[in-house]
Amino acid sequence: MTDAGPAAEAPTEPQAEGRPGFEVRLDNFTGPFDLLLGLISKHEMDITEVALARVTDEFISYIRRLRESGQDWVLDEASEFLVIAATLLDLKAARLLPTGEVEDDEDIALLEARDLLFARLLQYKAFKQIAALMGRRLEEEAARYPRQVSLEPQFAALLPELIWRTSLADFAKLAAKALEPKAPKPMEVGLAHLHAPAVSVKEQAAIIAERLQDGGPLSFGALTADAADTTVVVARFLALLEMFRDAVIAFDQASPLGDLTVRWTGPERDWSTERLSEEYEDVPVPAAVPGDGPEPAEAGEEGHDD
Amino acid sequence: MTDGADAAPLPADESGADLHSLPGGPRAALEAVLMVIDEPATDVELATALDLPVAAVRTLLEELQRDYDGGSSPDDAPRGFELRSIAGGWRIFSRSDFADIVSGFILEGQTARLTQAALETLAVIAYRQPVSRARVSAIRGVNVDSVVRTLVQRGLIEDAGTDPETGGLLYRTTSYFLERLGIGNVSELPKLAPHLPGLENLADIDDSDI
Amino acid sequence: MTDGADAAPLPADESGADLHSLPGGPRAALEAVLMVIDEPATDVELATALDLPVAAVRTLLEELQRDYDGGSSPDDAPRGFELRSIAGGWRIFSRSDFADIVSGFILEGQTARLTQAALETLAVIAYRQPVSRARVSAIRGVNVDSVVRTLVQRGLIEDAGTDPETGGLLYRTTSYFLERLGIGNVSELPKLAPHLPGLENLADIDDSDI
Repeated sequence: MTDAGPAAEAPTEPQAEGRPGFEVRLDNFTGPFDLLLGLISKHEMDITEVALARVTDEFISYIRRLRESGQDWVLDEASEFLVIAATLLDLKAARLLPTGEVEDDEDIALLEARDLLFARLLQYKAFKQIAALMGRRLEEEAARYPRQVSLEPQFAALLPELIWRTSLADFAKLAAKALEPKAPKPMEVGLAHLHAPAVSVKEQAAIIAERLQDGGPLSFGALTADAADTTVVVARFLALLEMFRDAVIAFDQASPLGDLTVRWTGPERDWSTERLSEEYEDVPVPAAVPGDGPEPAEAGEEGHDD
Repeated sequence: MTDGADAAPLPADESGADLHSLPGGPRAALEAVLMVIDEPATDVELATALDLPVAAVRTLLEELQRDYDGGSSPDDAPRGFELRSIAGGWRIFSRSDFADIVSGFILEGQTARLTQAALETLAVIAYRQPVSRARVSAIRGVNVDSVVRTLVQRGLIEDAGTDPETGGLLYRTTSYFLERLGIGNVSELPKLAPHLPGLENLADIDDSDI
Repeated sequence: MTDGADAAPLPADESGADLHSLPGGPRAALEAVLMVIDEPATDVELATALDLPVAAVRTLLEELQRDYDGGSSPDDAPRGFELRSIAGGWRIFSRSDFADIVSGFILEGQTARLTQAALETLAVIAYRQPVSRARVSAIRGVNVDSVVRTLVQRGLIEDAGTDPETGGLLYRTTSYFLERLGIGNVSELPKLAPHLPGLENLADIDDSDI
């Protein structure tokens, strides 16, 4: 690990990565794995040795310090740190258990989490070492300059006459396309497999209205018995709230936690779902939840820290 | 060359014989071609240009290489340049001993150093290619979007289609990457295994984790 | 070299002595520079870079010239390249005896049409000129080095001095480009679509990304 030091301190180009603050606070650690490896090497521990308790404490205090510094750190990275911190905490807890006894699934899960963390750390360490090799190699190679001179005039003259078929308008189109500011590419979490069809609250409200007008009071269970999936159940629930707000239905509940019965109280025929707000978006949601005191207060404190 | 069909067909050996009649012969002809290339040329391309068998050209190339390195010179002094086979082709480079002197004359081409993060990302892509950003992120434990953009911009990695399963873009290293690293092929990268004590089946681990 | 200011000042001849300790000595150092420069270099420029007296460099240049012409080789065979002094500058060229072979090689695989990548790069340069390669790379999101070389070779763009800030070479379109496009002046290029940020604002957008 002795070679990690100089490599980490090697002068780097101005932060092309665009998030200098975060890296600087971490003394140039490029991520949680890097920080963990740094801590492990600081204590001269073998990475495969199960002696993570001390490292865990330091890692968590790093995170605390980050938090106290109160700056906006990038959410992705913060969550990465938290995932690792949580894993480490679990591991630390596991060390408090009687050793050598694997009793239940939870113990096994902990052991697996430990192995996974080690595996990922080892892999990261391997790539870090390779990256250092690669960096040295790139630097050595940069000392060699390839011959790439422009064509001598007599050879350039031999090139076939350029065929140019691009009109002025097409050329401008090309420029416009190339110069268009590119939106950062979205993270490539594949969403293609999540093709849940959108369920319209209004459509569901129409179905409910029809059933209540035709069949009299119905329980919530009966109203949702034919729902193909949870989204439909949710949509019908939201539709009921909407309709209640519009005062076309009433709820009856005989006893606490008993069956909820819904009955139609609106006009006979000319009620229309047009009166409902678009896709539930206008339903007023309580602006602040009074019970959630501690969190906003904490956020406020963070703001003052600097 | 494209007019060859119109002209009287030349017997293959006549062209070779022509070469021998020129001062310096095939060796000098090869040097002349090496003087005008601006990217590595394969031995097949060079053999086509000289109308010589590929094996003969390969021998000549190796002779030139030794010659420039000082092996065949009377006083054994190396030349200020060298002939190297990298990224699948041959090309002339200034000798690295003179980097300081040469750099004063070269305005462009020497790009800024890569950051630690960029190097690590490049290493993961080089060994796991073709690979998606999500996979690289998982291995490095951080988001790599902007680093990947930088690497593409610098021509070190490129698009390699989309992953049929996740639909994510895949990346691979370019021939420019090989050139910058001075190797002929990705398989010449140092082996990863010695850096991974006792974990031969890591691929299984990180795959399941994404 | 850059540490020179911190170190004790070196007498001019001592630096020359350093050169002698390198393999091949001053002659090889000179060759290294000559082999990779694109623009001819004067003997004064070369002498400054090598930290040698101009007269010594001139002698070395003449020695190299004879050497390449076969004068100092044991079998008197000339090399495939020659050192020529044109307009006061020195540069290595392929030997003219091999012009036929070299032109055959150059024409092989040459297309008369620009690739899509070349056209897009040209479009960016046309609308952003004068502009550096690094900037064009940043805008296009890919490395454009070889495409820019092609465009220069095709006479569509040319050198427009160096960027005072970064020191990078700047490029602009040529009158041949205007001719091919059928316009008399760059100002006749169509205005870009209104939804694009004004060209003057583009700097803010792509600069952050370089």
